[in-house]
Amino acid sequence: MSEMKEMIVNVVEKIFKDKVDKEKVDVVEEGKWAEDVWQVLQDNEMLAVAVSEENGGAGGDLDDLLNLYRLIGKYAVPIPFVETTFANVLLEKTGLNVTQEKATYAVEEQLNVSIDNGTVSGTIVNVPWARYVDELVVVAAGTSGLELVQVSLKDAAISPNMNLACEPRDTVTLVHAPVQQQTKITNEQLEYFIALESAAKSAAMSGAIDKAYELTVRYTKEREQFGRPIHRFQLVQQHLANLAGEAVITSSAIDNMIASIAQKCLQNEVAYTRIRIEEAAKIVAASAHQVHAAIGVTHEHSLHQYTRRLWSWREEGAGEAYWTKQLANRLMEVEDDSLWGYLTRTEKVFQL
Amino acid sequence: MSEMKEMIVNVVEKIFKDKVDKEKVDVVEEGKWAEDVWQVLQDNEMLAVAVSEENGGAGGDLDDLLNLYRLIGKYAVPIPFVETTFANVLLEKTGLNVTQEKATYAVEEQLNVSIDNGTVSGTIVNVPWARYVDELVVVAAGTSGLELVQVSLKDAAISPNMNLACEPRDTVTLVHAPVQQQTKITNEQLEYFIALESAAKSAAMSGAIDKAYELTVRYTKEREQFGRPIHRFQLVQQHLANLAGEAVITSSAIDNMIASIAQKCLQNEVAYTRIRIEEAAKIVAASAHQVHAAIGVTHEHSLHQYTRRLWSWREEGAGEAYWTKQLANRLMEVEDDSLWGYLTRTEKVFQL
Amino acid sequence: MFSLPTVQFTDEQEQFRLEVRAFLQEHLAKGTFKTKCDSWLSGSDPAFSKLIGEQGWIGLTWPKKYGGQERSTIDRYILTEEFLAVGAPVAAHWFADRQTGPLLMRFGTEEQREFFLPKIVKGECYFGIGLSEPNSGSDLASVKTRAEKVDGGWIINGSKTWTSNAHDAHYAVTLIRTEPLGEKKHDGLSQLIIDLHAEGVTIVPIKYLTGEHHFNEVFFDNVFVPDNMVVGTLGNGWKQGLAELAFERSGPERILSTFPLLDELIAGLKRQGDAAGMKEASKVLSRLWGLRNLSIGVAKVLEEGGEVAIPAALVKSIGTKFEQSIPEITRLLVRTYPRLEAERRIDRFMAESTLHAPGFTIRGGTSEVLYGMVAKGVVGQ
Amino acid sequence: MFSLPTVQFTDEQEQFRLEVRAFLQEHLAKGTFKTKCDSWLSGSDPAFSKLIGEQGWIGLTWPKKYGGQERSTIDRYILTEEFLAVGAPVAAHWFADRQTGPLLMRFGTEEQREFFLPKIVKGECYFGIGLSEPNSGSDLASVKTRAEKVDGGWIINGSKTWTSNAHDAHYAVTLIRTEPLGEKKHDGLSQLIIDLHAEGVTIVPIKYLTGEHHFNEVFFDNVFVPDNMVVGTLGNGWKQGLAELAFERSGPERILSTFPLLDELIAGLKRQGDAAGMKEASKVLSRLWGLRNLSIGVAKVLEEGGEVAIPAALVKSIGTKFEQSIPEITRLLVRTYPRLEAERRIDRFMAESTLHAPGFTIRGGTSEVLYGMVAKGVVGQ
Repeated sequence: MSEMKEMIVNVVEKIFKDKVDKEKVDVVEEGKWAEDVWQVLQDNEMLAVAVSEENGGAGGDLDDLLNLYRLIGKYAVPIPFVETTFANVLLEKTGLNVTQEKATYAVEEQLNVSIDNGTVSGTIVNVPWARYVDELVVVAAGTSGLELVQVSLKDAAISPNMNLACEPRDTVTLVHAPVQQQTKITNEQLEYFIALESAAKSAAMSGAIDKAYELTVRYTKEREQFGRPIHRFQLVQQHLANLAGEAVITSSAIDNMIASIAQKCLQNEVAYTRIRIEEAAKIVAASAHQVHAAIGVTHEHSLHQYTRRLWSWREEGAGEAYWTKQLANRLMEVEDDSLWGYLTRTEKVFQL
Repeated sequence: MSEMKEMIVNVVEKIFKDKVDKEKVDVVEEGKWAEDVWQVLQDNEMLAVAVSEENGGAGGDLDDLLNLYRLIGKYAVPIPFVETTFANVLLEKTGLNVTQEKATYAVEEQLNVSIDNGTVSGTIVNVPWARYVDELVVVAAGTSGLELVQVSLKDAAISPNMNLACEPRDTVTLVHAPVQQQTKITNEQLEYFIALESAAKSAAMSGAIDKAYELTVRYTKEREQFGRPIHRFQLVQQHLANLAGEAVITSSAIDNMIASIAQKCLQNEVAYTRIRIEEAAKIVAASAHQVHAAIGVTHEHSLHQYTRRLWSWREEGAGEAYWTKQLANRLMEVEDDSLWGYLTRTEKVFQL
Repeated sequence: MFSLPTVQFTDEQEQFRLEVRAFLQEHLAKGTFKTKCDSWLSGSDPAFSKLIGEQGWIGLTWPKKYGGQERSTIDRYILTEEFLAVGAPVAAHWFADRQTGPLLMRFGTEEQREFFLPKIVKGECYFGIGLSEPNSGSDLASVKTRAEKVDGGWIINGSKTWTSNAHDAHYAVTLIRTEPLGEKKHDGLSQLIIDLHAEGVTIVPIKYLTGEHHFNEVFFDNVFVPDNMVVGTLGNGWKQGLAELAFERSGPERILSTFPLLDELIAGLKRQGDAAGMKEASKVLSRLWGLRNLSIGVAKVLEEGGEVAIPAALVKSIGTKFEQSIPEITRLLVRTYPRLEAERRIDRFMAESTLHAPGFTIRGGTSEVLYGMVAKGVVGQ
Repeated sequence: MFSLPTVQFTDEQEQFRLEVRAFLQEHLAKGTFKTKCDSWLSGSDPAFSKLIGEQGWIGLTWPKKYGGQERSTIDRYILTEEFLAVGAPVAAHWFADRQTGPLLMRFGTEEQREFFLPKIVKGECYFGIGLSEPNSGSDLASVKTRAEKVDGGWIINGSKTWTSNAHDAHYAVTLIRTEPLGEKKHDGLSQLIIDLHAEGVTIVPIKYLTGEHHFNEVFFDNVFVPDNMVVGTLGNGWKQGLAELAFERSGPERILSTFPLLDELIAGLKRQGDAAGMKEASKVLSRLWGLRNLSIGVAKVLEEGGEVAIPAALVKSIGTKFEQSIPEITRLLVRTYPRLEAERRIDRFMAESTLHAPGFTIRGGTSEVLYGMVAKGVVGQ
C-alpha cells in the first residue's frame, strides 16, 4: 500500500475503534441506526474515498475501498458503508452520476427486475440495509438488454428481514418505480460487477477472520484451566496454529487479489480468494468457538459478532458454487497443455 | 457370532499368529510362495469353510468367511485365501462344482471377456494371485447374456504385476481357452457378486485397520520423547482417539454388514460399509504414520505392510465411486417422503 | 479392540417405531409443534412434554411402580431417534428422563424415587443439571459451591452455570462440596437435589449467541436443602456423576441434532435431480450409519450393565463432529440463505444448525477432554 | 497479524520462468529425466544435477566470485517451482543448494566458501544433513554424537540418521556435541563438515517403506575432522542451525511435491469432460494459490532479511497437508490403480504420492512440533 492509502486505512480504523464497540453492534442488531458512526465517516469524507475528484470524491481507487471493507469485517461495523460506496462504484464505472445519499445495490445474475417506459418493477430479496437508505442501484432487464438503474427507495415497498448477523436484508418491491438514471450495460460488465462485489465480501470476511483470530489468541492468554493458561495445551496450540494459518493465508490472498484488481487483471484471483475465504471462514469460526468453549457462545461475548457475519456473508453474492463453476469452465477451455502453464500465466482478462 | 463360528476364527487366527510374521510377508512380497501357510490352512480344512457339506466343505456360511477375511487384513496374510474361497462361493452360489485347486476370480461390471463355442477369450488386468493359482472363475459375455465360467490358468498367458502392497495382480490373457464349466447368470446375480466381493474387501480392510491401530497404541506406550511416553502428549492422544474411533466404527460396520448379509438382506449395508471403510483407511493410515513418524516409513517397521494394503485394496473391486452412484440412484427413486423413513426401513432387497 | 453387539430390531420394535412416528407426524400436521434442529436442547415446550408423558413415553424403561413402562433400552433408543429425526421439542423433560431418572434408580432412596419419578413420567416435573461452575470449564471437579451441615439438612452457597432450561425446571441435581477441599479435589463432593423455587435460589438467564434463552446461571444464597434430598452416598458425588456420563454421551442426540437439515438436503437434491450432489450426500449417510451402529451397540451394552466409557466418548466426539458437518456439507450442495425466521425450511434449518453447531463439541465434555479420556483408556487396556 | 508482501513477477522473471520451462520440457522430451512426484527427495540423479549446474542454476543467488549468478531469491523461487512442477530429479544437489550454500555464506570461513561453493554450483559436490540421531525424534537437541578435541582438529564418534542421499553425497553438515552436556542441552553443540569418504565413516542404508533407498544412517568411528571444517562459532551450532529452518520450511517443495499428480488429474477431468469433477478440483487450485502467495511472500521477506519463522512454519504445516491431500482428492474424482511401475502416468503418480505422503508432515519438523512453535510465536506477539 502507498502511504496515502495507509493513512486512509489508519484514519478509518481509528474511527471504528472509537465508535464501534460490542454494545454499538448490539443495539444496531436490535434495530437501531448508528447515526454517529455514519456521521463521523461522512464528516471525514470517507464515504467518497473511491469517488473521482471531479465527482467530488477523494479520487481513491478500488483498492482503497477494498482495504476499508476489511475494516468493516474487523469491527463488525453496523452501517451501510460497503453498500453506499459500492453503489457509487457501480454508478461511476458506468458513467452515471454518483449519489450523495445513503445507497444500496442489487447485482446478481438472475434478478426479477424489469425496466419499462422509465419505470422499474420487480421484487428483490436480501437487499442490504434497504430500510435505512435512500437509493437503490440495481441491474434490470430492459427491452434490449441489461440496464443499470438507480431508483429511490421512497418509491419502494420494503419488508424487513435480516441475516444471521441481524444485519438488515430486506425485501424490496418495486411497482413502476420511476427511474432516476439508467444506462445500458453489457453481460461482461455485469460479470465484472459480480466479481467486484464478491471481492468486496471476501475483503470484509477477511477482516472478520482477523478479529476472530485475535480474540482467540487473547483468550488463550487470559484463560486458565487445570492451573495454567490454556495456550500451553497442545490441542489449543493446534487450534491457534490453524487459526494463524487461515488468517495469514486469507490476508495474503486479499492483498494479492487487491493487487490484481488494481492492475485491472482479475483473471482468477477473485475466484480463488472467495473460494479459499469461504473455506477459511468455516475453519476459523469452528476453531475460534472451540477454543472459547462455552463462554464464546454466549451473547455477552463478542466472538459471535464476527462468526455470525462470516456465516452470513459467505452466503451472499457470488460464492463458492458460482466460482467453482466459472473456474471449471475455464479449465475445460484452456488450450495450455499443462495446468502449471495455466496457473503461472499472467495474461490479463478484464480490461474495463 | 455363534460359538462354532468363534472357534473357527480362533483356530485360523492362531495359525496366522504362528505362521505369518513380518519376515514371511517380506519374502512373499519379494516373490516367494508361502507354501507352509497354504498347507496348514488346507490341513485344517479351512479352505472349504463356507463350502456346503455335500460338496465336501465344512458347511459354514458367508459370515464365517467374511470374519476370516478380517484376519487376512489383520495379519497381512500373503496367500490367495480370499481368492480361492470366494471363487468357490461364486461356483456354489450358481450351482457349479466347487474346485479343490487354488483359484482366483474376476467379477466386474465391465469385463472384456467373451465366451464362444466352449472357449473363452479376453484380457483381464489385476487378477489377484493369477500366477500362483490353477483356476480362474470369471464373468464372461455369452451370446445370449452373462455367463459365469471356470477356466484353467494353465490355458492362459499371465503377465505378472503387483499392487502397492506387492501382492500379485496379474494380467491374464485368454485366447480360446477351453471352458471347464459354465452357467448363465443374471445381471442381478452379477450385482450381488460385485457387492459380496466389495464386502470381502471391506472385511479385509477392517482387519488391516485394526492392526494399524494396535501397532500405534503399542508404539505410543514404548516410545518416549522429551522424557515421557508419547501417549502423554495431547496431540498424540488426539491421534489415538481418532484411530480408536475409526477402528471401532469400522469393526462395528463390518459386524452389522455381516449380519445383514447373513439375513440375506443387504440393502445398503455393503455400500455404507465400503464407503465408510475407505474413509477410515485414509484417516487411519495417515494418523498411524504420523504417530510412528520416521520409524514408521522404514521398510524395517511392519506398519507399512498394513497401510500399503489399505491403499491398495481401497482401489480394488466396487469402491466409493460405484457405491455412491448406486446409493444416489436409489435415493432418487425412493418413494418415501422422508429420508428417515428410508434409512430405518428394513425391507429386504437381495433374496438370492 | 472394543467389541460391540449388533442390534437387529424385532418386529415389535419396528412396530413401536412406526407408532411413535405416526403420533409425531399427526401432531406435526396439526401444528402441535414445528420441526427444529437441536430440539433436545433448544426446544423446550412443557405442553408437548405433558403430551409425551400422557403417551407413557417419558421414563419408558423405568419400573411400572414408578409410572414407567419397563420397556427395553432399545425401545427408548428408537423413541429418542424418532423425536430427534423429526426435531420434536423434547427439551423440557429431557434431562429428567435421560439423567435424573437413571440416577435415582441407581443411587436414590425409595422415598426420592416415589416422590420424583411419577411426576417426571407425567411430563410435569423437569430437572436441571448443576455441574459446571463459573470458570470451572473442563475442570469439572473444581467445585466451589459448598454445603454446610445444619440440623435436618444443608445450607448451600455458591453458583452453578450453563444449566440448560433451569428457568423451566423444578429441581436441579447439583454437585456440591460437602466436605472441605482436601488433597484430592474429587473427594468430598455430593449430589444434592435442590428445589429451584426454594428461598435463596436466583436464576439468571445466560443469553445464547442468538439471543435465545436456553442456559442459566443459578445462584444459591443460604439455600436450605433437607437431608432427604442427598442422592446416594455423601462424598461419593463425583463417582456417581461419572456413571451417568456414558448414558449422556452415547445417545442419538450426539448424532441427530442436525438431522432435519440433512433430510431437507436430500429432499432438495431429489427435487432438483442433482445426481452429483446426491452422490456426495450419500457419503454422509454412510457416516451416519457407522455412528448409529456404534451408538446402538453402546446402548445395548449399557442395558446389560457393561463398561462402555470409551466407546461412549467416541460416539460423542465423532458424532458431534458429524452433526456439525451437516450445515457445512449442505451449503456446498445447495444454495441456501440461512435465517432463523425463514419460510423455506432448509434456510431455517441451516440457520438453526449453523448457530447451534459450535456448542455440539463443547457441551457434555469438549472433544479435547474426550480425546484424552479415550487415549488414556486405550493405552491402559 | 503477520503482514507479508505481495510479489508481482517482472517481465524478466516471467522470461526466466519460460526459459527454465523450455529447457526442462526439452530434456523431458529427450528422455533425460522422467517426471516423478516428490522428486526433490526421491529423484537423485547426479548426471542431471551436473546438467543443471552447467546451466548456472545451482547457487543461483550466490555471489559470482563463488560461481553463483547473484540472481534474486524470487528468481530462485521460480526456478525451484519449475523443477518441482515437472518433477525433475533434483535431489542430488538439493541440500547443498538449499542449505549448505546459505549456511556457508552466513557462517562459513572464506576458505570454506572458496573450497565448497564453486564445486556445489557445478553440480559436482553434494551434501547430506546430519541432524537427527537414532531415537532423537523431534527432540533434535538431544545430540549424543560427540567431538573430542585433538591436535589440529576433532575426533568424532556417534551416528546420525535419516540423512537423505548420504550415499550420493560427498560431505555432511553435522550437529555435534563439542562440549560435555551441561544444564542446557542446546549449548555446546557445533556444526562440523564431515567428509563422508573419510576413514571411520560408515553409511548404512535405511530402506524406505517402498524398499527404495533415500535415507541412511551414518556412523562415525573415530573420524578425524580438521579444525577448518568447523562452521561458524564453536558451541553456537544450535542457533546457526535454527537460522536455516525458515529457508527449509517455506519453499515450494512444501506445496508442490505432488503437483505432477494434480496436473494429471486436471488433464484427465478435461479429457473426460467431467464438469462436476472439475468444480471439485478447482477448489484445490484455490488452496494452492493461497499457499503459493504465502510462500512467495515469505521468500521475499527472507531476501530482505526479515523475521519469518512463524509464517515459514505455517507454509510447512499447511503446505504439507495440502500435498498429502492431492492423492486423496484424486482417487475420489477419477478411477486409478496406483502402481509404481504403471504405464498410465496417473497410476504411477498416485503410487508415488500415496507412498511418499506420510513423510511430508514428518520430515523437516513434524506438524505437531510446528503447531507448538506457531502457537508460542503468536501468543508471544
